[in-house]
Amino acid sequence: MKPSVPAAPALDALPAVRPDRVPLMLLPVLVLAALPLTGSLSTWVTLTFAGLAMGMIIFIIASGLTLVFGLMDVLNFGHGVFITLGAFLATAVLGRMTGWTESESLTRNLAAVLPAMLAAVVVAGLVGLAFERLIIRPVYGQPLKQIMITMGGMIVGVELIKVVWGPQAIPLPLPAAFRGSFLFGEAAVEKYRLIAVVVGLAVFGAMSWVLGRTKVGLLIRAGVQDREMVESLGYRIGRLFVGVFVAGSALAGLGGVMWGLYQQSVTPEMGGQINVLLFIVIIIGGMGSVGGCFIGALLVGLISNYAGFLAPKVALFSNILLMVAVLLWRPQGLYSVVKR
Amino acid sequence: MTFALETKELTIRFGGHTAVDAVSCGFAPGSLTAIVGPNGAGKTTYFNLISGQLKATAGRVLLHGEDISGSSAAQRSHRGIGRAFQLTNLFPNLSVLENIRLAVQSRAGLGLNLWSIWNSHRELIGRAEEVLETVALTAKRDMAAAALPHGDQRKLEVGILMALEPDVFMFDEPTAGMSVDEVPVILDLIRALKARRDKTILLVEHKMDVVRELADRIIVLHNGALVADGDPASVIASPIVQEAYLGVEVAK
Amino acid sequence: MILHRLFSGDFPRSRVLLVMLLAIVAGLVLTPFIFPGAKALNVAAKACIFIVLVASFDLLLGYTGIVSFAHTMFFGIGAYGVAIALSHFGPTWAGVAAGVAAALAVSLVLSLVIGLFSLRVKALFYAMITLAVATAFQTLASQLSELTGGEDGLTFKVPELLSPGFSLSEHPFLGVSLDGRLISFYLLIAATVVLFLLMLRIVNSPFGRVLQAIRENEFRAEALGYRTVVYRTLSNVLSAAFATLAGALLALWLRYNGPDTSLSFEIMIDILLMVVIGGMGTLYGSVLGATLFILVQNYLQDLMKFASEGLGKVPLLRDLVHPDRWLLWLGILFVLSVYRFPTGIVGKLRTAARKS
Amino acid sequence: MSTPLLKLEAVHTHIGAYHILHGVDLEVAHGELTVLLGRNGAGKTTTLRTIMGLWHPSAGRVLFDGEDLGALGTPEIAHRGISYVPENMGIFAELTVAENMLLAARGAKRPEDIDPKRLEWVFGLFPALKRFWQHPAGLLSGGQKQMVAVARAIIEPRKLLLIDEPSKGLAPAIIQNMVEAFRELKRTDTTILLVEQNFNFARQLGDRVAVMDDGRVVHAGTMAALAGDEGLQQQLLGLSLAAHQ
Repeated sequence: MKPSVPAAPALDALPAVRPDRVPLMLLPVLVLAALPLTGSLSTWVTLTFAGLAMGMIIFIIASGLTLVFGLMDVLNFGHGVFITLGAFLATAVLGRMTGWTESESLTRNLAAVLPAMLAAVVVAGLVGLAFERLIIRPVYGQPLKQIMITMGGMIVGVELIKVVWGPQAIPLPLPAAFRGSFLFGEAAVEKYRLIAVVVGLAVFGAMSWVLGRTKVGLLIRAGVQDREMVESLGYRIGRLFVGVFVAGSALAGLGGVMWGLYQQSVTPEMGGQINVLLFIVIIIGGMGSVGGCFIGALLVGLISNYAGFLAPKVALFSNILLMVAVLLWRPQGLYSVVKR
Repeated sequence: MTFALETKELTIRFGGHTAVDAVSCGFAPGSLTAIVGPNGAGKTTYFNLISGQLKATAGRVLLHGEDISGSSAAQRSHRGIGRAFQLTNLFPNLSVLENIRLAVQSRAGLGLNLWSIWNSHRELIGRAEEVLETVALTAKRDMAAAALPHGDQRKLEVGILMALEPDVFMFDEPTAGMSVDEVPVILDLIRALKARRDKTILLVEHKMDVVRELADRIIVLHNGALVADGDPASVIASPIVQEAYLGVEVAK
Repeated sequence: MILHRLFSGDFPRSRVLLVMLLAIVAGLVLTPFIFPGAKALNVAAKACIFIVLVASFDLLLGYTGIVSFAHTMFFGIGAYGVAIALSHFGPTWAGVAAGVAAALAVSLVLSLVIGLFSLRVKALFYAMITLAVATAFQTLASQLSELTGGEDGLTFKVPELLSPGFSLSEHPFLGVSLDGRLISFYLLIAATVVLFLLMLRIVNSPFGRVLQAIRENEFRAEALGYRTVVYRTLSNVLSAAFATLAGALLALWLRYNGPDTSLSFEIMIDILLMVVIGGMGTLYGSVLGATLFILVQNYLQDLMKFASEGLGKVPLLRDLVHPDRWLLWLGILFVLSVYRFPTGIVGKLRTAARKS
Repeated sequence: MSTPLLKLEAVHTHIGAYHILHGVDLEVAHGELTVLLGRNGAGKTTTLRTIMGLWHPSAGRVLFDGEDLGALGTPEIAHRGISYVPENMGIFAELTVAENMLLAARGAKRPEDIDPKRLEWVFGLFPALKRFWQHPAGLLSGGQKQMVAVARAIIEPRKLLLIDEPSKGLAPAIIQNMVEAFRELKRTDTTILLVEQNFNFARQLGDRVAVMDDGRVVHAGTMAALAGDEGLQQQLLGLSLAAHQ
């Protein structure tokens, strides 16, 4: 009898690698489409920068959340508490250094802000370590319990923040040299927004480097696809996951400092409020995709600002509308993460 | 003759892989057909296409001559296709009786009744108790399904199928993993069912002595395609079966 | 036999639980006579409303295994329905009926849309989507200020029978004046009992049994011939309807509604805590959970104040037992519940009763 | 037989509520290729996963070089010198072939760090790998993926290889390539435990054979004995219908 299996395929019949760049194109398309709508070039520049700055901060906060989900199928509904923690730590550090923050010298300002960021990153990271151990580890693989327990973790976390800093809002003024705007022709771009864009790009760059060029990054990308195989190759995925969780919490802490300075005031509830925004961003990006998260965050930031100028009432719902539109187009989000 | 169940050119592809490849086969009312083939031949996938857990890429499924290709798994269940699963698939924290009772309730079409009290339907419970008796699980009626030993879980799986009273029974390796002394209970049930000659039975089974004893007819699947079909004696004579089971002869 | 029909054959099945439930019912019913004062009456009324709300959430979470964060949205719709109708049409019973009917219709459509759109996806995704939708709805409610009164909310008059000015008799009965508040309170109790028993019936109906089967093994339920999307959506709709009715009761009792009273995310968190601590999938858990929570919320603070003052000199400890930090302790209890006793207080009591 | 490299003693494994292995006894000797045969659901894959620590035995012992692996985690077991090719091959589809290989080379930080001699040897076994070195592994054909999976398991010398059905779904030409590769591998004195359904494939490679059914090993012996005894084959491999002719 003839073999019923087909002959071996020709070895060089391999499809070319074609990365999906369509979602990436959304950004320039959106930015350009907004130009005629806003009416003036200077307004457009201002709004675009505001949107990019907001998007970058959201990205810093959301990247850890989406990565943790991609790696471990754990969605931390309590992620927001690390944002709040970072922001309150900033008030504590900067509040003690008013002499330096009120100085006109950029060096002195930075000497105050950098320790605040460092404190936020370190403490949020450490709390993340405890959070993973106490809250998340016992409920791996049980989505229902995970949702509830991380929510519970957030309640306790927020209450503890209230114990330390009190329940009321605390002002977080920008250091003197960060205030005001640069003028590009007629367009005014707030200095702090420029800083936010730079920090955001730096985080994105660092993250891309770690994920794309280092062995740890390789392990993370492999772990997102097949956890068991990574373990079978001899790597402790549990440790890797803790590392990613801690890094994600630390980034949320950093994002909290940035967000607090952006809002110039912090409240214990801020984390919970941003949570919704974060979920929208990672749903848009495709759960688990860092690149998608980056694009999603910038889209959300830009659209919020354009819509806020063009149709303030619509702006309140622009994120939801964006999410619905993206999901109708790509039900898995911009970049779906393939799992075995 | 109208077949009780018939598949026409039934095909499913996953990516580039054709798991079931244009299988056309009719099953006569009252017959017992064994489906054999090696691991990965597509037997369970073929079952999934018939019972509606998977949607075919191409081809049709006919039940009593009527096209049911577009129906969901739930609708096919209502129309009389009953399926027992290869891997035991129960409601783990519900009691043994409740597992069966839910099947009886589905059969009675009472699922959307919001107003009556479930245990006021004595007839459903009675029927469930009867089924428990036939699969020899009466003594364990109040245990949680997950707490049963493996063999009893297999019996419960078959019991759920009995309770649905389908026209077409599909058994996917009903005796897998059962200890030797438990196997006869299941085989007796299938034997009794066959003796009634009013139900159509499809059986995937690896134990060839079981197949030889029970089947009216054997079909062989290999790499998703139907490669042999006939009464046990002629299929047995076919060299294709040897090949299917031992693998493609490779040059030495 | 009557009891069997009334309780749909689903009894507490634990003597301790039975005693606790009887105590709660007696306590609530007799509140006006044994705990004088407006605060006690308010607390009891709130407990009743939350029993209905939490039970309706349990229908979804405990029985069907769906985590939704949009439950307070339906609660809010009910409250706004009554509030908007009564402020526009004046304090008439027809207004109440119109408000409730409109609210139910809105809830029906919304829950149907959310259900059909997203119940096919994973639990996590559903939780996230409902959270986003609920947030958007909250924003919408405060933006449509001409209709909803915005952040300030709506204060309105209720039909005369229910208003404080109404008096049934000039003579107080057992020292309690028979005014509209008292009538409102007992109507509220009656509504709570009816709605609770109705839900108890639903979860013990053949339909309710299918919901539990879906929670256990959705794939198998579908293979048995139950179209799970239909059941899950129906469960979503029913749960939303009962939450809407609870919202209507809230508005009638408070004669006020605003975003913080019925829509806020804090309430969502509260009912999540109540249902888990009380016991998911038991319905009786909602009675225990809601009552306990409301009592803690309103009275534990006094106790904590006392402790806090006693610890005046110990800084951190003093802050931990500060009266405003009661949620901290319930949060910890919640986290422990999810780990240690996922069936909550009711589950614990029933297990204990079975063993003895 | 000298002390076996791997020895399973009455191993029971539960997956959730399900009791899958009912006391597996198995020995794999140094330097030999042992084939694990048996029908679908007999417990072959579960046996490999239990050795690898992906499931934990509920009773019995898994001895490797005299050490009980029972309580160890999968990464620790891998570090003892065992590599594993699962049934689904465990290819990281979105990573390149080079990155897939790099992950298996524990000491290497970049693909260039992989021992070039060893790499050339592997390329010699599977030339397709060299050609598609920089391509995402997900784009390869099934046979090529299987080559990556096997290559990954041997890119560093290991004491024991566990391989689950490498011939599954492969074209005869590719299977032949696999047979050659395994023969070459045997010359390097690597111990291999191979799960197979394809008896003709297994027959060409196996020194020893164990047949499983219902979660137990029901037959163990040399491949030569089984290959020479058609009656035994039919009895063990579910072909007893053929005996009826």
